[in-house]
Amino acid sequence: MKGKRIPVDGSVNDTLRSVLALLLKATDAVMVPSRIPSKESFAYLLIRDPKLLEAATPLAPVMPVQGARALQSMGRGRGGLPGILCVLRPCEARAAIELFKRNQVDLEDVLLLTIDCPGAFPTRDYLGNPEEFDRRFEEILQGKQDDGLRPDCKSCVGFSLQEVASDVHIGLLRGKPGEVAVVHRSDRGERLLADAGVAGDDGISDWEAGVEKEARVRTGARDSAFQEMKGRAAGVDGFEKLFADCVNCHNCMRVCPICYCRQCFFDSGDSVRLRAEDYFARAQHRGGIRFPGDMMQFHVGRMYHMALSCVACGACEDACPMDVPVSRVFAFVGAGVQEQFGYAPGRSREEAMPMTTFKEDELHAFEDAGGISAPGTTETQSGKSKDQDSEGKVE
Amino acid sequence: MADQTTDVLVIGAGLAGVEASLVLANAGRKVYLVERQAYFGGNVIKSEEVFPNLECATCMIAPKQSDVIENQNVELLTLTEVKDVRGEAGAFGVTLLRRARYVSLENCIGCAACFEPCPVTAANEFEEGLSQRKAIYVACAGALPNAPAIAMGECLRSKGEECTACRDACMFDAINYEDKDEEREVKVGAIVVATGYRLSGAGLPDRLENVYNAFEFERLRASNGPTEGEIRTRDGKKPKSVALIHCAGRREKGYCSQVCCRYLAKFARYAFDKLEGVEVHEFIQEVSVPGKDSQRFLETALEKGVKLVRTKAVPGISANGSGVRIEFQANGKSESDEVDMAVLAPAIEPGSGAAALAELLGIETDGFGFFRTAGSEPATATRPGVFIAGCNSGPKDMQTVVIQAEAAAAGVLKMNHKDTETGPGEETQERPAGSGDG
Amino acid sequence: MGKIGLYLCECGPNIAEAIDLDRITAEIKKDAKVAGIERFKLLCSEDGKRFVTESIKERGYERVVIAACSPKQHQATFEQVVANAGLNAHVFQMVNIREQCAWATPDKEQATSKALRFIRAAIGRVRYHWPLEQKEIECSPDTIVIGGGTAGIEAALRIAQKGRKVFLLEKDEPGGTRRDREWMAARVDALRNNPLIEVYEHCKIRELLGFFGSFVAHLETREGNEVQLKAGSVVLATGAVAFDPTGLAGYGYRELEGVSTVREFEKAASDASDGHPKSVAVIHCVGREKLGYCSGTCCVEAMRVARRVKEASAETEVTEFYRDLCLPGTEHDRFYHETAKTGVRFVRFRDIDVAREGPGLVVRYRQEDGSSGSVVADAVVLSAGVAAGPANAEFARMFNIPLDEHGFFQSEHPVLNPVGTVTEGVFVVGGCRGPAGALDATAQAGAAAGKVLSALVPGRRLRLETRTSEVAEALCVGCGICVAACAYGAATLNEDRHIAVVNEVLCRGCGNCAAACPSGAAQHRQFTTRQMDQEVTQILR
Amino acid sequence: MKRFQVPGTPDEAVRELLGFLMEQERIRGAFVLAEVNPGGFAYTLIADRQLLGRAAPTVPLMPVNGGRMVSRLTTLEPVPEPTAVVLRPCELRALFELVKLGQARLDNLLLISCTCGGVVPTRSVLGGIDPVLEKHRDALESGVTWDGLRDTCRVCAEFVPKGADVTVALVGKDTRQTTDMLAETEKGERFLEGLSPSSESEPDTGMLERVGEERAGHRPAVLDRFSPDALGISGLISVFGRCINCHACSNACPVCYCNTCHFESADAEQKPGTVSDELDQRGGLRLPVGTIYYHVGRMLHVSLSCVGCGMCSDACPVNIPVASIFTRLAGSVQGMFDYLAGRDAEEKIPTSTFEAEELKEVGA
Repeated sequence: MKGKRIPVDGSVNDTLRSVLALLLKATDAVMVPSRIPSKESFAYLLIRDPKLLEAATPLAPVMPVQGARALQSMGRGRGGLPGILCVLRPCEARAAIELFKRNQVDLEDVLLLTIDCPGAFPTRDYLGNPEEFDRRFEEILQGKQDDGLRPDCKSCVGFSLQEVASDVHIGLLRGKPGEVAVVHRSDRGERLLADAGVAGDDGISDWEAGVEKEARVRTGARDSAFQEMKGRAAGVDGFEKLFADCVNCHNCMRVCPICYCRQCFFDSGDSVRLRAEDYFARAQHRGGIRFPGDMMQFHVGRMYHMALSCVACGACEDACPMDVPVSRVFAFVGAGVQEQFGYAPGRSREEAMPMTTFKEDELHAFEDAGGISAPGTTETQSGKSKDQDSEGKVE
Repeated sequence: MADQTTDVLVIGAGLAGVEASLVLANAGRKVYLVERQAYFGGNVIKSEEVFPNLECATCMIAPKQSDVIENQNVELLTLTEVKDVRGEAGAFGVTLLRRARYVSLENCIGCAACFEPCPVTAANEFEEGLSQRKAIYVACAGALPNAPAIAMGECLRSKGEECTACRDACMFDAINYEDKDEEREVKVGAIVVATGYRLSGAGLPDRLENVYNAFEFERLRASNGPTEGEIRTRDGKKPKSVALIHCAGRREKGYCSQVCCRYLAKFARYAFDKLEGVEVHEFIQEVSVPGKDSQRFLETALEKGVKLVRTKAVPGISANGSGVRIEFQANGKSESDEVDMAVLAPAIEPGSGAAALAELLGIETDGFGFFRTAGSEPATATRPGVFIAGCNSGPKDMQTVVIQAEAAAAGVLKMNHKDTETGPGEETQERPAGSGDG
Repeated sequence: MGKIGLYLCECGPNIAEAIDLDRITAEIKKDAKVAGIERFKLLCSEDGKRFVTESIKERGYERVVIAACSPKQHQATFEQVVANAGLNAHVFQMVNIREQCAWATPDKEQATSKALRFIRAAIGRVRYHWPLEQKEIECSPDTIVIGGGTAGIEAALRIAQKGRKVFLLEKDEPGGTRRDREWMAARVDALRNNPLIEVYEHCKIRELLGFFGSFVAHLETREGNEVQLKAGSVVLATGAVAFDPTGLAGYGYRELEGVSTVREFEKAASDASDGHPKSVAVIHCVGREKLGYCSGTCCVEAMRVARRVKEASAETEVTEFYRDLCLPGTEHDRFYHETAKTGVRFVRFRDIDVAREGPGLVVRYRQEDGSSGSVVADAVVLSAGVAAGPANAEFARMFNIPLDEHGFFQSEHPVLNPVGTVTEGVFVVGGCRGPAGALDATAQAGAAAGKVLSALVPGRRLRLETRTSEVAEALCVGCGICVAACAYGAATLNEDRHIAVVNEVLCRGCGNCAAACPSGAAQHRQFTTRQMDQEVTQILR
Repeated sequence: MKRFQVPGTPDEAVRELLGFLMEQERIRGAFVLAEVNPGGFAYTLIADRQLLGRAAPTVPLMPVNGGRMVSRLTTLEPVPEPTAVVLRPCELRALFELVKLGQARLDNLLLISCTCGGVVPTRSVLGGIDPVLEKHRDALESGVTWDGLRDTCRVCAEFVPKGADVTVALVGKDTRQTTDMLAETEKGERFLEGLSPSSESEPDTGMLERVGEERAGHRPAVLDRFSPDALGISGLISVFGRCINCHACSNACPVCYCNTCHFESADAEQKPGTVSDELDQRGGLRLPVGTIYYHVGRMLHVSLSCVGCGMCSDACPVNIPVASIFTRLAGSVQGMFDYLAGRDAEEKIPTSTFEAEELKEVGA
């Protein structure tokens, strides 16, 4: 792979800001995370006036809003936007592409720029002490490990350009003083870099090797995270224990980029506005019922609706008031289901969602083997022989 | 021209008759659907699975049968035959003979309480004699209309005994021994002849212990059949080897019956599905599998392990203890094979009584006894106002039967419009056989 | 939510003896959810039906539950009975306590409790049944036929009649490749001077909009101006193409001089008046492996070529090479024996190879028993099968019809509806739905005519399926998953309002969209979430 | 007004009351906060007497506004059989507001409330509930408002319920041995008949006044910094600077009862064209679009019915003090119409009535 190497002068964000300034000349506007006036958090800014770029922090220590949701809030449907470059983390770009496939975001006039993602801190922790986490984030950018990152970020395998159909990607080469590698990934991306004078074909195999090494480390982390989650979430009672603290506020659905329904079915009249007589009948039948009563149905139902497109961005866990490990469960199930259909959310704009296609043999492996193998375990489902061990079954 | 009518008589309520009646009824025409058996559905409902999707035959045709029963425009007349036809296109006078059923179709709900007490048993023709039935009987489970008939010839009452076993068992007083045959006059504008086919005896050896013709093998495999779908020889054993004999009777009849290659491939799959580790030997001279689905259907059967033997002529068959011996010429040498069971694919010929019906209707038949179509019109008989559909005009697969039935209905619907410029089946020039693709 | 009347049918002995109807009556009375419980010996009998209609009117029931036999048996009967009592036919729910309880569960106690749960489920469900309106639309009786080959012409001639026009669209000239044959010329004349048929030659169809009963075709005529045609049904007769043996190993087509297809050979033969070839080889089943099917017509065509050569010059040596002889028609065996009698030699082959040998060609073959041989020939004629027309894919997109693995149009059901397609009102006839001889094409044209003449009767309005799906505009966010789930093209995206819309004419009420919609915006009118939730809740209580 | 002294702590007393009512067949169901799994509390509808042992009505937690849940139970029809509901004063007020808005039915309900010592933010029990219970019980008895409570609870002026059939005295009473229960209505008296010896004596309300004054003291710090002049437009924008437009606050709010909130409907959706117009005018635009528009719009919709229960702050993932802002606003708006949300189920909501002189101050 070829790309332009740019040495880092000042902080990594300074260099990225200068690259964005060049790119802004070749496009109409840039959407990039920026520090809010009160300095205590971050929000996405859509910038046309270059002066506003000063507040831009392409690599922010925290992800309060999922980038795909910010993009969606600019309005669905076509026309009106001359051309926007979106600076997104890889998981945000994947979510944007999944929304594009669901007609919720128009990528016709939008270019996706992804950056090697160092991970993010839990929003609530950051808000508690912004200065301290800013400092720790700078150290992370220098290559230091930090255990305070969000669980999903620590086991994130798609932190670079693996399986994401972005138009431009910026790789980070750590070390003193460190470098930044700007790579085009689509013809529109190539044209943009050329117009902005940022194109180049320096060799960046060292960066690629670094990404591969880090990916192997992260895969190990993810496999053990999934293994642990498989144990905790096993069976109905395991699942119930995991969601014991849930107060059913549906925040996780509110912040999830893939939950695009205008009104979630589990908030709709059909699911909630039932006759008192039926509520009473259920209470008499089981001795007593919770209010709101659909905790299990909501989480499993939401999982059923969106797991195939789950990009494991961790937004749901970040918004949960009761610290329920929502995103670790959803990422675990999502990976398993995606592996079953050989589908990777955000990998390509043309790859149709499994729900909308029918391939005759797509579930044979599942039917024959009588169950799903633990996702993340390296050997794929089809590789399994007939006499698969019982561990392969999730009750 | 005063007493013109647009009503239609359809003779034969098999797949062709049912399809033609529904298309005509849907167009608003009154249809008299006449069937000489006590049940309707013709030969189709004999088979368990049907080419090409291997759907269950009864489940496939059941919706059409219930459409016929519920359709206000169709009057289904079972146990009825055409006695006489007079007049011409637009104004035919037809005499129908309805034979007594002895069971009221209104009261009977098909609860089958009357079967068990009946003392008389006889071979069940529908099951090709493979199982027994009572004097009061339905052809098979699920046969429609859902009411039995009494074969009065076999009933003790016709031999002077005062037996009322079935009537006593009936809770709905549906059984009436005084029911009589009765003639009935109807006026119709057009006639569709859909009398179907039967398997010819030409070129077949005389009855042998474990040699079955196609219908018998279908009934063995039928889940509502005598063995509830299990393939067993007559002495109840599971055959370890089955021979499928193609073109039995083709030389004698002088034509290829076109569908046997496909249904024998289906039989091979029946054998592999129902008999663990069975050996299937298929004796062929020519393989005729026209149409886009047929070859793949045959290849799937071959993949299951059929041993294909190309012989010079139809092999000779003889009993070999409880099994069957097969002698044949292949690659210039004469050889022989022993199997537990043999299945023959006899030639297809017009249904019984076709010649008499042709005379009655004044329509021509071709050299093989099939009704002849006029010129290259697909479904028009040689007499104006008379149309034909199904295998009574030549062997064809079920898809072509339905197509011809719908074309026959089109012929009727176009015919009766007085002021059409283009008249009914105006003679199209004779077109040489096989004149290229469509 | 209306007074509910429950009817229990004894069905003679069938239900009364197997199920304790007294216990059921007592338990349901305790629930106190129904206004009345009526019991009758045989509800489907004439006086049974009269009893139901009268008692509904008398007691003023607004919802009806009938516990009897299978809906497959008497749903239509009881819908009529409920309608006769002045209620909308859809405020009634049938419960199968005969086949599913009385006949399936031998133990009376268990059968009774199962029947009780079924009846409670139906009562719970029927509270949410709303009257559904039986809609009808005006429909145009006219027909658009696309394709002027045998199938298209025959379909047009059979459909056109007073009160019913036919528009025949052909990209070149009607008659196709057999325009010169006089039987085809006669049919083209009949087509041209039929006042009810408008023929559009050299035209291209741009788009087809609308649905069964009111299609609109946008086409561009030869002169380039845009024409819109309105019709109730469409017959696709775009034909097929001869298989092109170019590049097929072992036949040397277009590589070796003297190797030609049947059509090329016949054209050359009719032009060249001098001299006759000394030896001709005709090869059957060309391209059958690649196509994956036997086209059913090329054997007879090959024999016709051989006979013509023999008749032209008796001493010419004619050899026909075949894998299998496909002679489906009743008179084809006789045609084969006569051809053999004229001296044509028939050789079965497994492998074959055509090569240059001096001035002429040699055909080397190996037979099934392994023996091999060769024949010298001045001309080699390839009788190839038929392949799907390349234009099928474009039409499939435009008409929303699936193609099969060979590229032919797929009929809605191979046996029950062979010329119909999943898009109601669009029919496929002739070569475009599969290899078909002229007789088959004519029969299929007749079949399409039968379906059109019976479905679109001039002046008769089209009754629509009542149990269809609908999309709640307030909830829909236009993600389009239901459009992908719909097999009948009934669900489409309204671009400017960015929501999905269900076309009630095309909708067959299969409920796929309701199942696929995550937010519940799409609902099937007779299987709403609320109805099914009630049914499941009551059954599991 | 009858006063019953029921032995045991308030939790035990309420369980005793509910068991007594069920046993006497006066109620067939009880809607009460209960321990659904170890350390996990949720509102439940209990029909089986054995499960009443799990009831924990006085645990200082409000995972969801109980009034909103009773409304969800009775939206389509009243409860089929007599049911006791145990709600805090602000939840009872929320229920009364929802009755006026056609979202709840009171028939067949026995309304049991309490003098409320406030609740803690739901997440503060994540580290274990016992230390919280400990601190809360001491504060209750000494009538002190401890800082672990929700902000809105620390400044709550309506901690004495209005319109309840039975009130359990929690605030300012030594409740280790016996708990005071006041049957405030004739219905209350009828239901509690025979529970325990009753007397006509007035409960001592001295403690309640002291608690009232102490809470009023916290108002300037908690509420008044959000008054219009203290905050101003730029202040309003910056306090919502962190908002991620997830609408969790409207989802948790008991008086946000719309099926599809206007701010999530198609009408409120941005059209791409408007975004590029914004860029033309201002060169930049914060995303997601429309957070302030949503908050101000919601203020417009709910300020008259807001009961200050604090659920919205609890639900906010970025710790914005939404409840304090809305309570401060509700206080001044309801004051304008001298109306108190949910004080009385029959009192009309000002927006649904018109009195000629009602907006004199603003008009003048």
